[in-house]
Amino acid sequence: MTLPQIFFLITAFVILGSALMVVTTRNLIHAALWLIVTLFGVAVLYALLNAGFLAVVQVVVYIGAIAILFIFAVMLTRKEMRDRGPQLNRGWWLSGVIAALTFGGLFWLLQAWSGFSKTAADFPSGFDAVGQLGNALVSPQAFVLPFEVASVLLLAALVGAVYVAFNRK
Amino acid sequence: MNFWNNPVQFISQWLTGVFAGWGMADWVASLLIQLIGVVVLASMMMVIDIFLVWVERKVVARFQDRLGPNRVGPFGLIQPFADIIKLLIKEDITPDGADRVVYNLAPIMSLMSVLLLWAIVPLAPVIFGVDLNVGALYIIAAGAIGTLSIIMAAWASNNKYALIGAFRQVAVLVSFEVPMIATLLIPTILARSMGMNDIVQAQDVWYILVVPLAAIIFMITAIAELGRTPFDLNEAESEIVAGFHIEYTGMKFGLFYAGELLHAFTFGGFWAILFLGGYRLFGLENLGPLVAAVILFAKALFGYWIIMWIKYTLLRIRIDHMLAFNWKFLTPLAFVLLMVVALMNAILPHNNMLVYVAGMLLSNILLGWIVIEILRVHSRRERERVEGKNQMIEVAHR
Amino acid sequence: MTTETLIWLIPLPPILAFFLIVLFTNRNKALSHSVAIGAALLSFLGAMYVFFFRALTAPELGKEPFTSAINWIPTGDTWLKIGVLVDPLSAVTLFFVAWTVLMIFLYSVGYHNFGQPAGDHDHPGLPPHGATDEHGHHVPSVEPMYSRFFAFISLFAFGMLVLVLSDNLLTLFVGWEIMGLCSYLLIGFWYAKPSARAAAVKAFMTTRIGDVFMLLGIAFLYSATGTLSFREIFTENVLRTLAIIPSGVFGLSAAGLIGLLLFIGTIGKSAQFPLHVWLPDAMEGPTPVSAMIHAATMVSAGVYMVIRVFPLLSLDPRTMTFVAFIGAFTALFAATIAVAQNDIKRVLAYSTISQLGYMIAALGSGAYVAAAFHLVTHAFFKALLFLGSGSVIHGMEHGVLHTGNHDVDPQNMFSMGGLRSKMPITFWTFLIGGLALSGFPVLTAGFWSKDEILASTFNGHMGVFITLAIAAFLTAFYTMRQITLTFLGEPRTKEARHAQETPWTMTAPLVVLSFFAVTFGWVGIPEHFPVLGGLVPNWFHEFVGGTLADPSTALRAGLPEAAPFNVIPLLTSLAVALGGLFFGWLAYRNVGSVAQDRLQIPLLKNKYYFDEIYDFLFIKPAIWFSETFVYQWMDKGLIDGILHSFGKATQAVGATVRKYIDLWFINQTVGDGTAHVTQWAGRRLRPIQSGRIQQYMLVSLFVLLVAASLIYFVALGQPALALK
Amino acid sequence: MIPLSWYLILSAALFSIGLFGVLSRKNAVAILLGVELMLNAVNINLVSFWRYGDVSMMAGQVFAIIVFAVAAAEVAVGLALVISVYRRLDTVIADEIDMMKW
Repeated sequence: MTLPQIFFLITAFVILGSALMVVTTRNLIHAALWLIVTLFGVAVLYALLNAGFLAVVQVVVYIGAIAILFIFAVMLTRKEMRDRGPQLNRGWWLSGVIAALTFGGLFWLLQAWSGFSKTAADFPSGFDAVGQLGNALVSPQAFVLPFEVASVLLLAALVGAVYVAFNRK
Repeated sequence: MNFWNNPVQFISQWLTGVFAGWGMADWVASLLIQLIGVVVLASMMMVIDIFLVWVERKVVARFQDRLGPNRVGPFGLIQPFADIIKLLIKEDITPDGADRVVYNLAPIMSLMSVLLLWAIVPLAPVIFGVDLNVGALYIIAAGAIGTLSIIMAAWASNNKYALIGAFRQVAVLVSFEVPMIATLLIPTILARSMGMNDIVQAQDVWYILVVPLAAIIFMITAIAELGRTPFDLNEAESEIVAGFHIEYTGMKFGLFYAGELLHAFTFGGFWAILFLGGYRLFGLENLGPLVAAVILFAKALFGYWIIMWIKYTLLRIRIDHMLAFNWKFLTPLAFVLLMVVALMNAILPHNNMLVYVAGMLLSNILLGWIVIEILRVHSRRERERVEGKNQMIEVAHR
Repeated sequence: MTTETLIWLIPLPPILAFFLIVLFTNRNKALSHSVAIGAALLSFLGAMYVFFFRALTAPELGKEPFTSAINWIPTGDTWLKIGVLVDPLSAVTLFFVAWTVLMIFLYSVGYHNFGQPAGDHDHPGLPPHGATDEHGHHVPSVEPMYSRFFAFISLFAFGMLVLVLSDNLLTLFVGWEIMGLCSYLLIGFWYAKPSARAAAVKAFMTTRIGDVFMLLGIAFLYSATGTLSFREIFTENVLRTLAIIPSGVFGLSAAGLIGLLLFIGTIGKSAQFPLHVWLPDAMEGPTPVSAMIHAATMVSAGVYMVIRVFPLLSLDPRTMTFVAFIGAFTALFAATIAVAQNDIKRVLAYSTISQLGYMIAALGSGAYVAAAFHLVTHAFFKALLFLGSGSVIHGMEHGVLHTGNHDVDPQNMFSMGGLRSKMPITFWTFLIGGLALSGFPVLTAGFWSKDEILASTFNGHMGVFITLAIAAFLTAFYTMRQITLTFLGEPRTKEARHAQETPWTMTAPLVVLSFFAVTFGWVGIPEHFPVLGGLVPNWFHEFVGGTLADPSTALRAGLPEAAPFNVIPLLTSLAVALGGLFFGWLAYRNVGSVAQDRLQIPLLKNKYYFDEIYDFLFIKPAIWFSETFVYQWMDKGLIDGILHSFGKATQAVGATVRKYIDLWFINQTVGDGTAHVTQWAGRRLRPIQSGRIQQYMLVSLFVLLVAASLIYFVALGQPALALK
Repeated sequence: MIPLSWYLILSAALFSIGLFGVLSRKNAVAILLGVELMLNAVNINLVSFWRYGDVSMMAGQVFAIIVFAVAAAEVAVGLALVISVYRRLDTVIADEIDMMKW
């Protein structure tokens, strides 16, 4: 039981717990806040995986933008501050079953895979992951096209969102 | 390895020795030392924060042609402590209908988001929390948490004014983050790294001389991020009583207040690091890490002073003007500047420093001039349009 | 720079100016006219240099003219060459073209009121109506389309220079057509005036008629000789062969037919008898345009062309006779009309026609040198007269603006009178021009050229001689009438009383041109002339006469040596000139109004009803043909009828197909049947679609799981293979 | 060290939880929250495969970033839709938004 493992377990616990709160809590604002906790945990995981850049981007994009958007949406789409009544469908148990089945199936598939419990070669020292990532994103041999497509997609989404939510009055 | 050359290293080795003497597993020891470091840094910042209260009050007094605190202690130096005591002994109210947990969490997060920033500040070549290789982004990330704290506070205190203030603040933050990121990328391009320490090391010539426009834009966005005048709509007293912290009293409010002050100081510091050469001052930093730290603090205070200067000189801007200013002016300008700098950086020779700096500076000045010209033409057209309208109105009235 | 290069460069500045103005400077009036005039000045300088320092100093220019040619269009194995040619003829033409063009450019600046405020309610396409300046005075307003005008005349100048300098019929024709276009554009310059539009179209159409024949002539010439270059055509054997080949039309020889066709082009261009109708109407254009078209360039282009192809023309006596007849007739006929016109510019227009008739007649009777001489002198004094009349009109418009009574036509001579004192410069220059036109003895250039024509027609072509003499008398008469009505006597209207002198940009050209109108005659004094003869050598005759000094002399009918001196033509010309002038003054010295003018004969006033005749002969039938015959009968009746019958047949077929196949089988059985089935199925399946997204997801996921597991276990067999 | 399996199981669990949220939540916004969870699960997988595979191959991180972009776009559009639906139908309960049925 080494230090990283302890870290991992704590983070994993936080992630799963907060995720459960996200899907179960009645108060939607709380759900959004729990989501933030989850996202933060995921960021920590990235840090554990030596993907510092992704960790920071996770915080910037998810917490800084998406989560706040959620809170806004929740605030804008409610008649009173409190949420009364159950927040789950009548058939929630069925979906629970389905989710459980999915998890089971995934687990079963994974454990059947040979590389399931491999461990990482330790991180090469002086390996500039960020620089590599940057090159990969903009070098024509690598991923410049998907990157550009993603940016176009973002633009389209931006325009579309403005158009859809625009209040014609 | 003596104390004066590398205090942090020195102390940490000494502590490692001590803990080892206590028979501690060394990973525990290292963890402990890390924690100690964090605590020390954070508490140091808070202590500085206390004095910032005094600084702020003195400076604003000078700006407003007053004396400022001068009763308690020499030059009123003890005044902040008196303030703190006052805040501590005030009643700590939590309104009903407030969301208790979130309500109490918000101020802490607000101060936390500021303290987080100091993790990547290089006080000296060898004194820094962590030399993060994505420091520039980290600044934005911490800012995001600040935003979050404001929303939490506003929502939790279940108050319309607070909510409005939060909405405004969030609108401002989310929109002004864009040009801020763009300007953060400019020193990154010049220094070929996002790490704060590298950026400082790369500044043989202060970047404010290389890319003055970027410095200006960063300062503006920083002020917007701080929510200070002229961008202080989140707590515009005359409109929404105190904005998001309307319901807070006592030390919770104190935390917000301290957070704001420290935030300003911190951004002064980042401004200094990104554009004023951080802890570097004509080789003085080589005298020793502590000197370097002092230099950095001096520069940070200078930036802080500029922020205060603007705050106590200008008036508040209307929200729509502000957003228009950001989206229609600042953001395009920032992106154009980013492109220009990248282009010049590719074109100019790196071996000849003089030519490089001169080229950059000229391109900046040229760009600024063009922008001002465009603004002039545009504003003239606007004026004519408005006048024309007024004339028509007059005609209609006749 | 060799002379040839310079010659190549001469036409260039105006076209450059045209494009510059059209593309760039058209917003800025001052810049535009600076560009145009600068270009004109450049061409002028080039032309003068070539004329004085090259053409005059060259020995035997007639034999070795400056010429240079380049390949243009590959025609099979040979090339169609284009090039420049400066022989004595083109040299003198170049001389007067350069002068007049420059003067006219300069004049236009003043004429279009440069520097005056923009009009109160002017708009493009209409003549400026005048503006109100800050003192509330009515002042002339600047032309709205100022730059456009300069662009057009630049293009015009380019066309003329190309025509003059070209060494072959093709480029000559190109310049010719460019000028045709420009005259259309410039006559219709004030396109918002219906009359101007009509005049432009008329001019264009009429000249086109001539041009078509001319093109035919060129084509014939090319097919007959395989070249269009003058130097190559006017060689002995080529001409001889042309003279021999029968053309198969009217029993004319090829040369005769070609000459005839080309000459018809000239008839159109220089407004000879049947096709003269466009020229008077062309007066709708701004005055500089009139001067440009009717004096300096376009009409002279026709004559110039005839002189160019003179060797060809002179090969067939019948053609020559035809030419002579047309010329002489036109001269007389136009002169008679001119007598009865009241519009100052129309008078000049008709006099132009008759003067051109003079030249054509001279050519017809073989005296091409005399024709060239008259061409040059006439260019000068006619340009002078037109510009002078423009100046008069301008002065009158001043008066009109002053009184504000816009019913007064500032071009009507009967509303003028007594302008002598009001506009002295204009008066004196106009007087000089008028005297030159009427061939006032000895002093004026017109006298010498006209005298030479008369002299050269006197022996051999008596009929022509007499006709021309009468025409000369009439010329002098209506000129004096014009001068008297315009300048002498007392002002007939308040406007005339308030007329005033025009700016220097307009008067300076007048002065310059009047100088030439006087002096240019002295270069062509025949040596046997009493007293004056031999004081100055008959330079013009030798110089231009040298043009055709090539071996094929033997072939030509009209020989270029000066006509033997004879006293009768001299006396005649003296008599007609002085007599005409005297009677003109006598008849009109105190005519107060149109009523008292005894020469307002309807027949003459209506120009022998030519427009009406053409209307009846050509236009009406053309309209009938297109409207009634082609449109009503052929198009609607015949063609549409056929088409409609097709349509009906198709409809019938379609109807049957629809009824028996489409409706019954496809629609009812197949179409509706499937639809019913689908509907039935849909009604059964409808409840599945609850519209609740999460239900859909549930179901689809469930199916996915089941399907996946099925695939995994059944299709892939043992799981071990799955992810290995 | 941490074996890859831990990450995979964690992401699988997170995915399932998100799925549960998506399927069972009433509120449309909450459904979107679930979607975010699922996306994060996917990202964890991508990054961990990058880390545990050949580090010099950046595909994992790049795809993670693209997933970020997609997530941002999806949230923007999704929330815009929710808001406009709320404007028109005055509800954000997914089951009540069933105009698309027969």
